[in-house]
Amino acid sequence: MTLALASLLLPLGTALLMLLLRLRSGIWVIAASLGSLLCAGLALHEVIEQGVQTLAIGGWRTPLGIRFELSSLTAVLLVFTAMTHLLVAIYAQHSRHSHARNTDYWPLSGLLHASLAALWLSRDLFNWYVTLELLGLVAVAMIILSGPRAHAPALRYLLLSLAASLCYLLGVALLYGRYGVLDLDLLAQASEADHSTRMALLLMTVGLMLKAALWPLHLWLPAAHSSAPTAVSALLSALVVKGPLFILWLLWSRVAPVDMTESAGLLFALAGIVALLAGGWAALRTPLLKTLVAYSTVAQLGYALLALGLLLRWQQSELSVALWLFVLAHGLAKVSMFLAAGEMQATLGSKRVASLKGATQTMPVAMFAFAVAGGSLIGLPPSGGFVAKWVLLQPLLLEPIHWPWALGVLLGTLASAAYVFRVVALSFDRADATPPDYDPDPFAQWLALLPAIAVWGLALFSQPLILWLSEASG
Amino acid sequence: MSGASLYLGLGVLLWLLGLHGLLRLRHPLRRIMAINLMGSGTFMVMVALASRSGHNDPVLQALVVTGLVVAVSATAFALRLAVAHQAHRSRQRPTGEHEE
Amino acid sequence: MPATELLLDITLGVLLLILAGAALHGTRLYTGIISFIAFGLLLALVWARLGAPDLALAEAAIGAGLTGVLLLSALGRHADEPAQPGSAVRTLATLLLGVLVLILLLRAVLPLAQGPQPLPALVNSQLEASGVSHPVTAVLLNFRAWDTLLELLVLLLAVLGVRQLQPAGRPRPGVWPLLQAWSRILAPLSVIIGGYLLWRGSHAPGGAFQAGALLAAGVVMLRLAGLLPLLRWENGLLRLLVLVGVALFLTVAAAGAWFGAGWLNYPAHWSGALIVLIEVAATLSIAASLSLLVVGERQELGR
Amino acid sequence: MNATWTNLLPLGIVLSSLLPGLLIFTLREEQTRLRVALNLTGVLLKLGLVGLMLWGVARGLEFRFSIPFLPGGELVLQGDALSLQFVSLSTVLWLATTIYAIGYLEDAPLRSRFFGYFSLCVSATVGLALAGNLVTFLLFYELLTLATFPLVVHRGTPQALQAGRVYLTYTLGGGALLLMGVALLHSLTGSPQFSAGGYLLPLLETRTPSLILAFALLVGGLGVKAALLPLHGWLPQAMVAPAPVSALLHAVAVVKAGAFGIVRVVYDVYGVEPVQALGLHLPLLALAAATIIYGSLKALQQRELKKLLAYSTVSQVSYITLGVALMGPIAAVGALAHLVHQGLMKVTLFYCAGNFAETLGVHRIREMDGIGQRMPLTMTAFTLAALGMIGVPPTAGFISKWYLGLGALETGQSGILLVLVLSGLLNAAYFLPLIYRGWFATPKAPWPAAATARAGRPGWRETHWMLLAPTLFTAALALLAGILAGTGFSPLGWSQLIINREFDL
Repeated sequence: MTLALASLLLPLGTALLMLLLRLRSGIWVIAASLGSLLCAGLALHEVIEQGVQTLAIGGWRTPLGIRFELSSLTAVLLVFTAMTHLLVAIYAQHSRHSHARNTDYWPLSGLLHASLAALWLSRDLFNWYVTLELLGLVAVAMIILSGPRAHAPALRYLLLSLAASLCYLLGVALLYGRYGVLDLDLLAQASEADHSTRMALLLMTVGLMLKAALWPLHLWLPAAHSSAPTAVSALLSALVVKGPLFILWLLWSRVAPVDMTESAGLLFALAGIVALLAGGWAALRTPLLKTLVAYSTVAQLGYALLALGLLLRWQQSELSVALWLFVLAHGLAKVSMFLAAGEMQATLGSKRVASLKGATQTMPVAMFAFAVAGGSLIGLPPSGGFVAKWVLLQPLLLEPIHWPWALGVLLGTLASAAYVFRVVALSFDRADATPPDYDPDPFAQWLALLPAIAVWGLALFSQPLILWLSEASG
Repeated sequence: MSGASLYLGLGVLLWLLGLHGLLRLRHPLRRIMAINLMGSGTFMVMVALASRSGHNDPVLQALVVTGLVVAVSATAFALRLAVAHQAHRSRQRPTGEHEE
Repeated sequence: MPATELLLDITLGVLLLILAGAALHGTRLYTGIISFIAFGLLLALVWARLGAPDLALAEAAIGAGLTGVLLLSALGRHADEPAQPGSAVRTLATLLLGVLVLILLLRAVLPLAQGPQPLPALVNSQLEASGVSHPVTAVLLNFRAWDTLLELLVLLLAVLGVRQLQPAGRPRPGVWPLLQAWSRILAPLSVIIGGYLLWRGSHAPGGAFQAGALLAAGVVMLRLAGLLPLLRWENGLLRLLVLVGVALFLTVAAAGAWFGAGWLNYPAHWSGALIVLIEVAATLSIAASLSLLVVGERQELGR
Repeated sequence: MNATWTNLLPLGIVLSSLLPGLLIFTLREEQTRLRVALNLTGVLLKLGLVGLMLWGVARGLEFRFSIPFLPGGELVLQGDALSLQFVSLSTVLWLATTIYAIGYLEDAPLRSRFFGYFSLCVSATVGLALAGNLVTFLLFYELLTLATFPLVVHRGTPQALQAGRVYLTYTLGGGALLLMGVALLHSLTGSPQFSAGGYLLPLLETRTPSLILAFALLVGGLGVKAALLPLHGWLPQAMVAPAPVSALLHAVAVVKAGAFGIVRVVYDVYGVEPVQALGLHLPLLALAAATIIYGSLKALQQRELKKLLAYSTVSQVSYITLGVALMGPIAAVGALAHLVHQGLMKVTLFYCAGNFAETLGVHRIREMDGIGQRMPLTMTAFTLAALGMIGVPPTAGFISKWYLGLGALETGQSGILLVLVLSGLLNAAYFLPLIYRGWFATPKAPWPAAATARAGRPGWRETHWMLLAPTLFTAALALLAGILAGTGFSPLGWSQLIINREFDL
C-alpha cells in the first residue's frame, strides 16, 4: 500500500514543487511519472503476491474514516495511468506543438495524475465526489491551455461536469440518508431494493455517465477533446473519462441490488450498441481530424458500456475483464492516435481530414502510428483491442440466444474499421499530397508510435493481465 | 410534517429548479446560477438529513462544508471562464473574424 | 413542533423559491443576480435554522459576498441576453416532466426523514482521540482529513485554471470614496473575525474555511477600494500563500506514513497542535486562493 | 517449452522474411544494394529453412513453436505436411517474384516501402500456412490483409485508392466474419491444435446450430479472400497494383490463403464426417461450381489482359474449394495439387502480362497481335501456362483436373464432371484466342524500338533479364510439375502424402 501511495504522491508533490519554485522543465514530471510507474509496478507485484490490501486513512476504520483499497485492478490502473502520463510527458517535453512551454501544463498534468490515482484507490462515495471534481477542473484547465478558441467548449464541459457532480452528490446524499454510511463495502452489505436506493443509483448513474461521456450523454466530448492541445486530448481520452466509468462499474457491480441490475444492464448494453454505431457514424462523417478521433472515443466507450451492461444482466463477473481490457487498450491506442493526429495536424497546417492526403509519404511514422492504433480500435489481432473483444465475445457466442449482441459487436467493428480506414486510405493519395508547413519531426512521430506498439504488445501479455483483472472482479 | 421533511422537499425542489434552468437557459451567467441552485438544493437535502431526529450529524455537515468549498471554487472558475470567453468573442466580433 | 416555527420554515421556503425563480427567470440579468445574492443570504439563515452554524457562516461569506462580487463583475462583461421565445407547449411539457421527476424524487427523499444514523454516535465516541472538541472540525481535519486535503487541491486547481485564462485587465472604475472609507474599517474587522473563527473552530462552530472565506472577503473589499497593492505571481510569497495549506497537510501526512503511524495518522499527543497548525495554513491558502479567484488580475495570475 | 531446433524452426521461417522486411522499412530510398542484399538474404535463408523442414517432415519429425496468447488459445506455429505444401509454394514464388520485382521497380519511387510491405506479406502468408490453430490462423489472416493494402494502393493514384477502398471493404468485412466464426468455435471448445479429422465431432449432437453458423461465418470470411462467388468483387479491381503484386499476392498468396483456410477448416477443424453429417459440403460445392463457371464467363468478356487473368483466377481458385467440398480422398489430392499447380501457372501468366506491359506497353488483348515474334520467350512461357490452365496433357493443370474428375466420380457427384468439362471449354475459349493472336496474328503497327530503358530487343534479350528469368523459371516448374507428377516429390506426390494422413489411408 505504501508503494501505491507513493505512486500517488510523487506526481502530486512534483506538481506542488514546480508551482512553488516555478520550475518550467518537463524533466521533473517525466521523472515523477517514471518513479510513479515504478512504484505502481511494485505495488502490482505486491498485490499479486499478497492479495488485496486496504488502508484506513488516518487510522480511522470505516464507517468513520475513508478507506483505500489496492486490488490488482487498481494496481493495473495505477500502472496504466503512470505509463500513459510518462509517454505523454515525453511527447509534450519534446514536441513543438504541445503548449507545454510557458503554461502550467506540467503541474496540471501532475495534478491530473494524482487525482486519478486518488480515484482508483478510494472506496468512499463522498471522496469520489471530490476526486471527480478534481478531475473535471483539471481537465477544463488543461483544455483552455490551447487558447481562447477552446473557451466555449471548455465552459460547456465545465458546466455539464458541475451539474453531473451535483447529480452524483444528491445520489450520495440519498444513500447516506438511507444507510448512514459512505463506504462502498458497507453499502454493498446493507443495500436493499427500495425506492430511495433506486433513485440514488439513478442519479449517480446519470452524473457518472455524463462525466464519462457515455452515450447518450456524450455530446460535450467531441468539441472539448478536440479543441484541447494535443497532449491534453490524449490524456483526456485515455484517462479522464475512465475515472467515472470505474465508479459506475463498482457501484453497479457491488452496491446495486440484483433485481435492479438486470433491467439496468439491458439498458446499458443497448446504449453501448447505439454508442458504437452512432459514434462510428459521426466519426465517419466529420470533416475534422481530431473530432474524428474524439468521436471514436464515444464509440469505443460503447464497448465498455456493452460489457458493463451484459455483466450486470447475466451476473457474469468475467465480463469485467473485457470491460477493463477495453479501457486499457482504448487508452493506449487513443494516446497514440491523438498524438499522431495532433502532430500531423500541426505539421500539415490544417485541421481537416482531407489534409492528410499523401501523409504516408510526408509523415510516414505518424501515419503508421495512427493506422496501428486504429487497428487496435478495430480489434485486429494481435492487439489489445482484439483481446478485449475476444473476451467479450466468448460468453456472447456460447449460447445462440445471445447472438444478437454479437451482431452488435460485429457492426461496431465494421463501423470502426470504416472510420479508421477512411483516414488511412486517404493518406496513400500520392497524386495530390499536402505539403507540410514545417519539417516533420521524426522523434515526435516515433513517440506517437510508442503507445501503439504498446497496445499491440498488450496482446502478448494478455494471459497474466486477464488473470489479474479477473481476480479483481471476482 | 416536520421541519426536516419540509427542507428535504425544498432541497429537491431547488435542485430540480436548477437543473431545469441549466437545460433551458442559454446565458452563461444564468446557467452558472442555475448550477449553484442545484448545489444549494443538494446541500439543503444533506443538512436536512443531518438535522433529522434532533441531534446534528457532524459528518454530513462536514461534507457540506467540503462541498461548499468545491462548489465555490468551481463557480468562480466557471465565472472567470465565462468572462474570458465573452471578452474573446467581443474582441473578435468587431473585426469580422469568424469562429469555426 | 410549534406552529410558529413551521410557519417560519414555510415562509423561508417560499421566499427561497421565489428568489431562486427570480434569479433564473428575472427579466433583467441584473435583477437575477441581485435575487441570487439575496437567495444566498436567506440560505445562510436556513442553515442556522437547521442547526448548522458552520455552514451559515460559510454561506454568508461566500454566497452573499464572494459569489456576488464575481457575478456582478461578470455582468459588466456580458450583454444582457436576448429574450428567449418560449412556446407554451414546450413550457407545459417541461412542467409535466418536472412534476413527474419531482414526485419520483420526493418519494425517494421523504422516507429518509427517519433513517439509521450510526455515525454521529461514533464521532462523539472518538472525539476524545481526535484532538479537537468540535465534532465538525474533527470530521473535517481528522476523520475525513483526506477529503479536506483534496478539497484544498480543488481550490488550487481553480486558481490554476483561472491562471490559464490570462484574465484581461479589468477597466478599473473610479473608486467610490464611501467604500474606501468603509473598507478601512471593515477589512481589519474581517481579519479579526476571521482569526477568531479560526481559533474557535477547534471547539465550537467555525474553522479554517469560514475564516478563510471571511479573510478573502476582506481582501476583496480592500482591493475594490483600491487600497491593496497587487501581489505578483512571480512573487514567491504569493505562491507560498496559495500552496502552504496543501503542502503542509501533505507533509504531515507523508511524515506520518514515514515515521510509522500511518498515512494521515497524527501522533496521539500532537494531534490537537497539528490540526491547529494545518488549519492556520489552510486558512491562509483559502483566503489567498479565494481572493485571487475573485479579483485576481493578469499581473497576479499571469506568467 | 524447450528451445530445440525443431521448436524454433517454424518461427525462424516466419522471421526470415519479417526481419528483413522491417529492416528494409528503415532504409533510405537510394540504398539499393543493401535493400537487394537484405531481400535476397531473406529469400535464400527462408528457402534453406523450408528445405530443412521438408526433409524433417518427410522423415516424420514434428515442428512446433508456441507461446501463450489467449485463454485456451496459444499462438502455435507448426510444420505439418499440409502447411509445407503452401509454405514451399510461397517461398519458391517469393524468390522468383523478388527478382522480378527488383527488375520491375528499378528506379521507381518508394521502393523501401514496397519491399518492406512485400516481405511482410510473405511473412504473413507463411505464418498463416504454419498456423497451428484457428486463433493463430486468424491473426496471420488479418495481418495479411493489412500488409497487402499498401501494396494495392502503392501507385497512389485515385484509381488505385478506389481499388484499395474496395479491397479493404471486402477483406476487413471478411476478416470480421472470420473473427466471429473463430470466436464462436473458441467459445465452445477453445482453440486446440489442427488435427487430422478435426476436433468438433464430440459437439456434433449438442451444438448443431452453433456449428452450422460457425461454418457459415468461417467460409464467408475465407470466401472473401478465396474470391468465392458473391465475394469476389475486390480481385479484378485490385489489378491496378504493380505486376509483381498481382502476380504473387493476387494469384498466389491472398487468394490461396482463403482456399487454404477452407482446406484447414474442412479437414482439420470440422473433419470430414461432421461436415457431411451437417450437410455443409453441398452448399460449398454449389458455390464453388458456380464460381468456376461464372469466373470463366466473365473472363471471356474482358478486354484487358490483367482483368482477364483476374477472372480466370476467380474461376481457377475455386477448383480447390470444389475438390475439398467433394469430400473424397482423390478429389482432395486434386485440390491440394491444384493449390500448387494453379499458383505456378498463374504467376507465370502474370509475369508475362507484366513483361508485355513493361516492355511494349501492351495492356489490352487487342494489342497482343503478333507479340510472339517480338518476345518469343515470354510468349512461350505464356503459352505453356495457358495450356496448363486449360488442362491440356501433360501439363500440371491436366493432372489436377484429372484427379478432381476422378474424385467426383468416386463420390458420385457426376454433375461436377459436367462443370469441369464446361469450364475446360470456357478456359480454352478465352485462352486459345490469346495464343493465336500472339503467335499468328500480324501486328497492327511496328513495335516501338525501345519504349523504356529496360526494353530489350527481339531474341534472347527481349526484355530485362530480371523480368525474363523468373518467368521462364516458373513456366518450367509448372511444366515439370506435370511431367514428373508420378514422382514422390512432385506437388501431386506430396498431396498424396497429406491426404493419406488426413483420411488415414
